[in-house]
Order: sequence, then structure tokens, then C-alpha cells
Amino acid sequence: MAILVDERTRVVVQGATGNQGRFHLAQMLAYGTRVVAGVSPGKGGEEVEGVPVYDTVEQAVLHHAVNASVIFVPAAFAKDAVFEAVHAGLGVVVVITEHIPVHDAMSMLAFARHHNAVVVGPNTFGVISPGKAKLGIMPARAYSPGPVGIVARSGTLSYEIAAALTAAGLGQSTVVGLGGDRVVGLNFVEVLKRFEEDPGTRVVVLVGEIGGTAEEEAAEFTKGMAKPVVAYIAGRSAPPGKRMGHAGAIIERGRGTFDGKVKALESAGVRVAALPWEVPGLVASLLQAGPAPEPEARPPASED
Amino acid sequence: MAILVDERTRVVVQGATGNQGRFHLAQMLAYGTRVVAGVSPGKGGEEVEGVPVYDTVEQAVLHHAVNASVIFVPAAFAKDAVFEAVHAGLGVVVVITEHIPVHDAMSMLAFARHHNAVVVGPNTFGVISPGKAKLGIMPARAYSPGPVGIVARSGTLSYEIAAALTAAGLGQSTVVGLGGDRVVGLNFVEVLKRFEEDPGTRVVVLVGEIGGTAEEEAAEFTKGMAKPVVAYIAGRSAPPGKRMGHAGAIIERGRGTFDGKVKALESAGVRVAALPWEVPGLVASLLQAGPAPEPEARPPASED
Amino acid sequence: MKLFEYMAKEVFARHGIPVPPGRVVASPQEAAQVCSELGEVAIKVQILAGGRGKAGGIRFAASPAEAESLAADLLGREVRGLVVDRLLVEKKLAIDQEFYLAVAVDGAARRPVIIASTQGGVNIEEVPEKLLVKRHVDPAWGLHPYRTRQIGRRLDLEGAVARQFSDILLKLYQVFTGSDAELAEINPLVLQKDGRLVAADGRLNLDDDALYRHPDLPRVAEGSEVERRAQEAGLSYVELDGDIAVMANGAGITMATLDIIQHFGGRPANFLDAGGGAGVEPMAQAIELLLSRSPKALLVNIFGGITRCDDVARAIVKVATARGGLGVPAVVRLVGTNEQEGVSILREHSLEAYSAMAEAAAAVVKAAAGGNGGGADGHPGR
Amino acid sequence: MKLFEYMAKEVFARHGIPVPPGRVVASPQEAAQVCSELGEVAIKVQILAGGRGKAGGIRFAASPAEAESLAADLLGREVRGLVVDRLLVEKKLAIDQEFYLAVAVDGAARRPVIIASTQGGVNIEEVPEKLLVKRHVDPAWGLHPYRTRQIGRRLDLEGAVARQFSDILLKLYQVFTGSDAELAEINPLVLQKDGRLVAADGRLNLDDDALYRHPDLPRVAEGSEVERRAQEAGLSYVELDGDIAVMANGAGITMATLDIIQHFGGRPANFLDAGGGAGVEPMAQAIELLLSRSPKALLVNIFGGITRCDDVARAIVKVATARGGLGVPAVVRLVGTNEQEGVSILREHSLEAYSAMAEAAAAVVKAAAGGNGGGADGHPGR
Repeated sequence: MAILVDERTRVVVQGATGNQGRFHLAQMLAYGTRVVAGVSPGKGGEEVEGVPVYDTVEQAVLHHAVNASVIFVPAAFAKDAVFEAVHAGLGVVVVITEHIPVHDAMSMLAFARHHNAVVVGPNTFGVISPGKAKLGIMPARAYSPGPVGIVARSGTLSYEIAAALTAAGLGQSTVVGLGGDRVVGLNFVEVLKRFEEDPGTRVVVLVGEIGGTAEEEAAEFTKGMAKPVVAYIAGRSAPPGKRMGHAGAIIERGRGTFDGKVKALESAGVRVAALPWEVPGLVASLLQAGPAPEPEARPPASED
Repeated sequence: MAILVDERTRVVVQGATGNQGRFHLAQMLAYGTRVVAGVSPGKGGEEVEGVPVYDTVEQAVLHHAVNASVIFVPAAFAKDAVFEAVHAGLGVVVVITEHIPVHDAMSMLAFARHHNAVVVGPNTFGVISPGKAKLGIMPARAYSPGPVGIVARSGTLSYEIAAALTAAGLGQSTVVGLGGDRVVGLNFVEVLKRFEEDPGTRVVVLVGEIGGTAEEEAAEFTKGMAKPVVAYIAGRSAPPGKRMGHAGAIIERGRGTFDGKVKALESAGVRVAALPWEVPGLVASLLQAGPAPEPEARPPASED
Repeated sequence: MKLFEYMAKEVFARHGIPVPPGRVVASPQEAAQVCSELGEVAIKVQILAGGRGKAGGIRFAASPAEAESLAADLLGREVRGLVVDRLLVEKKLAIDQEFYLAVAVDGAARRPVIIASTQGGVNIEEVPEKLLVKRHVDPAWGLHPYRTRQIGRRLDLEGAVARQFSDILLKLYQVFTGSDAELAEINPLVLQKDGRLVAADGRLNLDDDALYRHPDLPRVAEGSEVERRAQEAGLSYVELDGDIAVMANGAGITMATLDIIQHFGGRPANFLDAGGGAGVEPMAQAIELLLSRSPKALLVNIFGGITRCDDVARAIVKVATARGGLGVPAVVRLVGTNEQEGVSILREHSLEAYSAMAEAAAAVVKAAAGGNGGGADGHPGR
Repeated sequence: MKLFEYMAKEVFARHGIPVPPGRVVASPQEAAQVCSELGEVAIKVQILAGGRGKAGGIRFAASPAEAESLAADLLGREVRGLVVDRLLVEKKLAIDQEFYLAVAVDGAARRPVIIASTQGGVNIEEVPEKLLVKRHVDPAWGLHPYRTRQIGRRLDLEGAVARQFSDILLKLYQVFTGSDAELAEINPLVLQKDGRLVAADGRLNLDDDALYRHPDLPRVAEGSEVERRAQEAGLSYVELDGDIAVMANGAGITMATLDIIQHFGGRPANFLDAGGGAGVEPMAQAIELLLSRSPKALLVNIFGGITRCDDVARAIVKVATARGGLGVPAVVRLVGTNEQEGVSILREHSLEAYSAMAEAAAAVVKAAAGGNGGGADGHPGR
């Protein structure tokens, strides 16, 4: 089991004929993701890696049973691409594009919420359910299937942690990148909720960072969770007032400090790793202590 | 029983301190309508007919259990008033104001639909459930309680028909004015649906006119109704291309003709009166032939 | 309010929609001048009616002399019942394909609708439904480029033409919302042989109720002299071709009154809705206006709600007094608010009031046909 | 990008928000001139930092001579660590009451939020939550007058003041959306003794990612010289006060790298996120930039996903070759895409690569402290 994406996810890549789009379309296909169509206005009729390209998402949906999108279009056109995907009824829209104007982001996320679509990102590495589907730009070999759910704001840091878990034999159910922008579609709480309900996830790793209050809200939510949570927070050494790359990673007016986040998480019972390489050990100990996994729901046996 | 408004409807009048607002607030109160508040920006603290006036609907809702509004504010401010009422959570918003720009109307109706509020009008005489509540500008004495539901585009014509029914001893459950504008919140079908479900209504009178396709759509809907429908359509003598007062009342490009509407209604089994004064006779004959009314739902008896 | 083609195109051009080079002219000399500047031209009569092409209202001239003579021929002529006083002289287009494109208010859907078709240049009502692409726009979100691309795709547009189309549609939608339009239409939207799209014809119908917020947009007077006076007085008035003048209160009841007159064999001279709650003065003005057209009879049909029957009676008496009699048989039907007072006032001036619509209508038809019809001839105090 | 107060107010004024009469000046003489035109004035240092009032950055002058001497005093001074080169000289206000009003991006709610308070003129973070009025705006529908009235009502505003407030808030929201702002703030919004509201101070923080669509708005350079160069090169770079230069790929991993250096007792000199998938040239530039600040050691920490380890190695070698050695001990940690090629390239130039972050961090801290730390000193070919 997994959350958000799995082997039934049928993907359209928006911006499929650009450099990034082409490269990652190939990578996703190679991973086994069911990439069934590409979209690039004006390029309808072409193919990328044998995948047909259409001018509009509407057409891609008409010809294929698409239910998710990965967006690589340039920032100036990304809002339109998200509107298009949501309007076409896609349930999961992964926005890789970075530097999308924040007003565009607010608008496209509002549109998605009004239409009950989940937007991952923008400025995310994407979502991967190891062994099932990869919708994003993460390096495939960092991951292996297993019972650990990961939710992170940051790409490379989460690759690092996923790779360490994989090296320790601790595979992942799904790894979700929230995105590094100040305004993103999913927050920690929404992903924790899904992991809590996912029979395939037994422990959750939360990779946070300074700035904002998302980790504090997550801490509050974990109090009601049955599944154990391990956290790592980046930015302990960051001075106030300096924005550390990510739009959100800044301690402003005393809010979103490292200490505040760690305190909130620890007092909610979350095990906080002081250093990234401590995460696998904490996860392993919780997996041994935790409840046995629920059996996966199976489709009823065929009668013939 | 009734639809849309009844004795539990608690009304705020927006534009309560203007001439029209004042006059009709008094009339509604006199009829027994529970007008519990008025709203006029800048006039908070005043009273109209003993009813307290607030600056905002938000305040009116805080102080009273308001669930409906009647709007008399000038056309240029009507859209804002509807947004305010809908935002405040009111379920029924009756817009008396005429000459509201059609783009404002589209916007405010979209907002209302997104928030599941019913807008009656704009440019409507309102809604009356005789003996229970009157939200609008209709002359009270034309109505009496009874089993006939009336839905009309036009004010005075429906007063005329209601008065004729009343004179014939045929009272009304509810009388709904859709409004004379090209874009209005409720259409015939939506009101017919409510009358069909209302145990207090046994026969429905539809008062239509040339222009648009609302009557044709209504005709289609009546095919699935258990309750009989009588119709009168104004505009038989109107030449094509001339707009007869109402924004909708025009035969344009061959659409919305009198003959087309009458044909659609008659072939759906609706009895169409050739002249207004024929309506009571048709209604009376259908009431005699129709099924007995369902008993009204009663609250469970108190146990003590 | 409908704008003339040339006005609509000015608004289009301000929003960046390509239109053919050209100018509006009022004389043959100016037409020749424009032709000498632009080469081969189309000369199009500027009237507020469709179908002018079939009616000979569009001509082509290859030389200034030809332009002058064609313009001289067209100016002052009647086309579709309207006198031509303006011509739009435009560079003649090398047409490859013609499309239809419009944004309109869809009353039933309560939202703007985009209508597009590859069948341009003809009356869109005659295009089969399956050749139309219709898309509604949610006012909350507006029109975004992806939808214009979808529509272009449905019209089988590709490459540069698809991009131009998308751009023009976005701008036409801006015209529509920015001008408070009921209809913004390009028909035909022409694909020229050089690959460029251009708005060859344009319509822009504005919402009368929103004109107040568009002082920058031109004003166009429509209808007859009397209709314009009525409009200025805030009355809802439409001229018809019969001889029985009608005033009622409310659009529906007024329409029904006309129907009933016709039912009894009469011919209504007009639609006049005095509105709800009109006072003595506006109603008196309305009656004056009706009488100015010399009808054979007058029917006033009032169901008093907000409108007070005594005010109606006073208005009638006021006009009769001012004119020394109404001059035509008048039938008055008064019911509702202050009915008794109204009836008394009329009686004081020897006018009788009916209470049943049927009787009043029958009476006025009879009066117009020459009989007295039971009503008064409108001379008070006689 | 933050605008100076005077720039923010120019934008406000263009949208119709009342601001005090005044001008920005760069010399004492100009300050005197403005004072002679306006009478009693406030002289305010223009710096991109709050709290300037407490730091003595706002003074009042009653005469041109006083204005000149105060301006002379302020210009060139350091306030809150920033050198003052501009002053805003404005007519002094007769203050009756001070409000706070702002529109900001609320990241958690993913929507714009309006924040208003009767407690203006102070740092809004210090105002108790119960004295703040907060209202979110749905981007689908925008801000409508009724909500501004509600907010005014919550601040107990009445009559003409309530109307002015409503109007100013609508305009401030237009500034916010129309400028792609992250924050549009008026603090204080002053109610003058004459009953008029005026924006006495203004902040406008713009979204860097949206500047491209606002060529009309001014540009303000922030940060140190090196930070500006980094920004122009498209790098995400922040100066810190330690001595170990750091380059990593990804904001989170870079932050974590700083944390780990600190964990081992070292002090990072900077945050530098080379981003995902950077090529040889940008990474070489980034390393050049780091070395230009003469750190004691360099740590390059790469987890290669899109970023290729061989490109990283080539960038390091390129800089070393160009400079005849890196000049400082360099510790490189390479893991991921093309790891083997990267390690080989480094080896060819006698540079060693680590695969564990912990070891690399420990080594660089040791190297910066004077030990060799197991890394190379960066002189290739030795």
C-alpha cells in the first residue's frame, strides 16, 4: 500500500517536450511509472520516449485514462498548467516547477481546493511510492519498498535520509515532498493523516526545517496518531532574519525557530533526530516496538 | 407547509433605511414576517419600525438568528450586498433591486452557488408563503393560504393570477417570483422541484413569458412530476426582436416564441390557460381530480 | 445598447485584437480618400442590424473613383429599414478561412459562454449545433489560456494560428468583461492568406444597466424618436403597429394586456410598462407620450400593489385637464391599493373604471373600432 | 524584494491611498527646501529595517534650518547597521489615533490575509492576538467592500472614518495583488485631528519571482556585495560569520550541512545552495565566490540526484587549476549520480572524496582548526 500514487496512477507529463520534461519523463518511465501521455501546447502529435504528446490535457484525458499530472512547464505558465490539470479532473497534480509567483500559487491552489484536487508542490521533488510509481525528479536508487512513510519539505535532504534508510534495510511506503515554497498545496498534517490511514505505513519520518509553523501544527496532529513519528529538523545553526534558500526557511519575528519546533515535536512524543544519520536507528527501534502491520486489503478473488 | 420561506424564516432587510427598504420592512412586519434586523452601512444603532439596524450583516447574524435576507440596496451596491449575505451564511437571499448589471449578477450568483445559498431574483417581487412569511414587495391581500404553488417571472401578472385564485377560494402554499432579468438565481425547474417535494402543494401554476428557454426546460421537467401543473404564458402578440420590458422577454433569432413554449408545455401534459382569468378554473378542476394531500410532518410529541 | 461595427472594432483594437486598417466616413469624398490610402477596400454600411451583406450593404472598390461612387450610392439609402449615414471603409482582406467567435451572457447557465465555430461569416443560428464549440466560464475564475487552447484545438487550429486564436479569445473575453457586454462577437474572424487572423466584423452589445461605469464607451441612440424620449424618461416603451395605446404596470401584465386586446380582435399600438410604484408625474408623462402618437383608444390597466390607484387616476385627470380632454376614448381598469380613491377621482371627472381585465379589454377594442365601448371619451367634466 | 518607505508610498499614492505630502532627499539643503515648502516636518531615514524610530531614525524639524541640521546629522550615519543615504521629509501629522493595516501572504492558509488593529505604530508582533482583526481572502473572489466594512466595524470605526478606512483597505488590497506583493503594510495608518486617514508609514515587500512582470516598479539591491553577485549568478547564497565555506545542493541539505559543521564545533562561513542539476560553470563560479571571502576551509557536500558528481568534481578542478590551487583545505563529499567518475577525477588531481557526511564534516572542522583533517589542501598535481 501507499499514499497519493501507486501502480494504478496514470500520469500525464505537462511540459513533456522541454529538457527537464523529456529527461524526467524517461526516468519515470524507466522506473515503471505508467506515464501514458505528454502535453505541450503546439507539439501535439509528437512523441517522447514513445509516449504520445498532445496539445491539451483535455485531449490526453480523452485518449487515456489519466488521473495524475507532473508539471515541468516554466514558472510563468505553471499556474495555467495547474488550472488545466485540475479542470480536466486529475486528482493528483505534482508541480516540480520552482520560482512560481506566490500570487499564482495562491490562485492555483485555491482552484485545486475548490475542485478537490491534491496539488503536491510547487517546487517539490515529487512523490514516490517505491516499486510502484515515481512522480518527480528524485533519484530512484535512494528508495526501496517498505513500511516507512517520509514527508519532507526539502529534496536532497530527504534523498539523503531515504538513502540511509534504504541502506539500513528500511524501505519506504511513500515519500512525499511538500515543496520548498512559502505556499504549497499539501502540508505535513494532511500527509500525516494519509500515512496514518495507510495500511502499508508503520512509521513516519518527518523532515522539516526552520520557518513557518507547519512542524508545530504537525506536532499537534501527531498526538492523535497511532503510528510513531520520527523527525529531523534542519536549520539549528541558522541566524534569524536570513532566508536559507527555501522561501519558508527563515526565522522571522521570532517565529519558526529550531528550538520551538523540536520542543513542540518532542512534547508531542515525536522522536527527534539530532543528526540526519540518526534517523534509521530511531526508525528501526520503533519498527521493532510498534504494532504488527495490518494485512493489506485484497481485491475479492475472482469467481472463475 | 411551504417552500423557501415559512414561519421559521428570520429575516434581515439589507438597505433597511432607504425609502423602499423602510416601507417594505414595515409591510413585511405587518404581515407577520419575522424581520429581526436591518442592515445599512453607516446607520448602525438606528431602528426602523422597532427593528434594530446594523452596519453589517455579520453583526446582524451575531445578534440574531438570521437565516434569510431581503435586499433593497441600489443597483450599484447590490452585488456587494448579496456577497455579504451569502458570506454570512444566509440560505435564502431575495434580491428586489432592479437594473443590476448582468456581470454583477453572474458574479454574485456564482458566489451564491459555490456557497449553496439560494438567490431569488434579482428584479423579483420576492417570495410569499401566505399566512407564514412574506419576503418581498407583493400586495399581501392578493394571497391566502392553500394548496396552490405559483412560480412566475413577472410580478404584477402573478399578483393578478394569485388574486384571481384567492377570489375563487384557491389559496397558495408559496408564490415565488423568479425575477425579470436575463440572469436570475432560481429557474422554473428548481422551483418546480421544490413544489413537487412540498407536502403543502397540490397543484402548481407556472406564469411564464416569451424569451429564453426556461419554460421549455420546465415543460420537460413536468413530465416527471406527480403534481399537476397549469401554465399561463404572456407575450402571444409580441413581435420578434422587440424586448418587452423584462430583459428576457424578447424573441430573438426565433428562440423563445409563444407557440414554442405552449407546444412544449402542452405536449408535456401541462394545462395552458389562453387567458389569465382561465387559470382558477383549470386549477380547481385539477384539485378535484388530484390525489389527496399528504399529511404534514409533525414534530414528535413531547414526552413530559 | 448595441455599438456600430466601427465602434466595436475601436474597442477591440484598444484591447489588442487585430482589425483591418480602415476608417468610418460620412461622405463619398472621404471614402475615396481612404481608398487612395489603403488600395482595394471594402465599403460597409454602419447599421444596427444583421444581414446587411445580403441586403447589398457591403461593396468592394478597387479605385478611389469606384469607392466614391459606391459610397455615394450607399449613403442615404435604406438598408434593413435603417437609413445609412456612416460607412466603414476598410482594406479588403485576402481571405483563406472564416471563423466565428463570440463571448455572450448565457442566461440559462447564468455564466458567460464562449461560442466558436469553423463556420464563420454566416448567421451563427444557422450553424448546426455539432459544428459549434461552446464553453462556459466560471465568473469566479475567469478565462485562462488553457481553455482558449482547448477551444482552438477543437477547431483544429495549429501552430501560429492556434496561438493567435488563443490570444484573440483572451482579449475578446477582456472586452466582454471590461465593457460589461452582453455580447462580444467577431464574425467572421478571418484567417488571411498571409496566415494572420483578423476581426473582419465586430459586434459589441453593452448592458444598459452598466453603462454608468463606462463613461469612456460611446453612446448609440436606438429606436424611434418617441422610444428615445420614453427611454430618457425611464419608461419601458416599445412601439407596435396597432391603434390602441396601452399603459400597464409590470412587464408581464403589460404583455398580457396586449395579448388580451389581440384576443378580442384589437391591435395594440405599444408596450408601455409604467413600472411599480410610479408617481403621478411619470405616469402623466407616459400618457402624454402615448397620446402624441394619436391612437384610436387608450387602455390603462393597473393592478395596484406599490402603484397606488389614486395616483393613476390623478395622472389621467392631469393629462386630460392639460390637454382639454384626452382626445380619444379611454378605458381604465383599476384594482388594488387605494382603488376606491382612484375610482372616485375618475368619477369626479366623468371617467368610469373597470375592475375586470376582460371587460376593460373588450371595451377598449370596441371603442377603437368606433363604438364607445362603455368607456369615457376622456373629456373630463363634460 | 523590499521597497524603501518612500517607494512604497509612491505605489500607494498611485493607487489612491492618501500619504503625507513630502519628498525623498539626499542632502541637508534639499531637506531644508522641503521644510520651507511644507512647514513643520518629520525627517525619516530610509533603510530596509524596522525599529528605526527607537534607533533615532525619525526626527522632527520646525524650521528649514533645523531640518538642514537634522538631515546633516542623519545622512551618512549607521542606523540598525545600515548606512543612511536617503531621507524622507514629510509634513508633520496632527495625530489623533494610530491603526495598523496590512495585507500579507499567509503561507499556512495559502491565501492572502488582512490584518488590522487599533494598536498602530508599534511592532505588530507585540500586539496581543485579541486586539488583531484577521480576515482571509479567497483568491477566487477577491476582496469586496462588505468585508472592509466588517473589518472597520470590528475596529469600532464609524461614519466618515469608516468609509475612508474601507476605501483605503480596498486600495491596499489592489496594491497587494497588483504588485505581486508578499506584504503591503501601513503602520501606522493615522487618523488626523481633522478626521482624515493617512498612511504615515508604508512597507511593500515584493515577490522576487514575480518581478519580471512589474517592469514599472523600482528595484532595490539588498545584502552584501558578494550576496548581490551571487544573486545575479542565480545562486541562493547567504553570508554567515564563520570560517568554513560550504557548498551543497538543495536548501535542506545545505542547512543540515551547516548544522553538522556546528555540531562538530566548526563555524560555517555561508549558506550556498548550488541547486539541483547545476552544471560545471555555475558551480565553479560558486566556488570562486566562496574562496573570494578567504575562508579557512571549504566543504562541498553533494548528494547527486540530478546533480552529477563528475560535474561537481570538474568544477572543483577547474577552479583549482585556474587559481593554481584552491588555497585552502577542501573536503569533498560525493554520493550519487556518476559518483565513481567524480571520485576518479578528484583522485587524478590528488583530491580525496568522502562518502559519509559525518566524516566529511568532522574532517573540514579539523582542517579549519589547523589540522589537515584528512582532506587535501586543494593544490592539484602535488
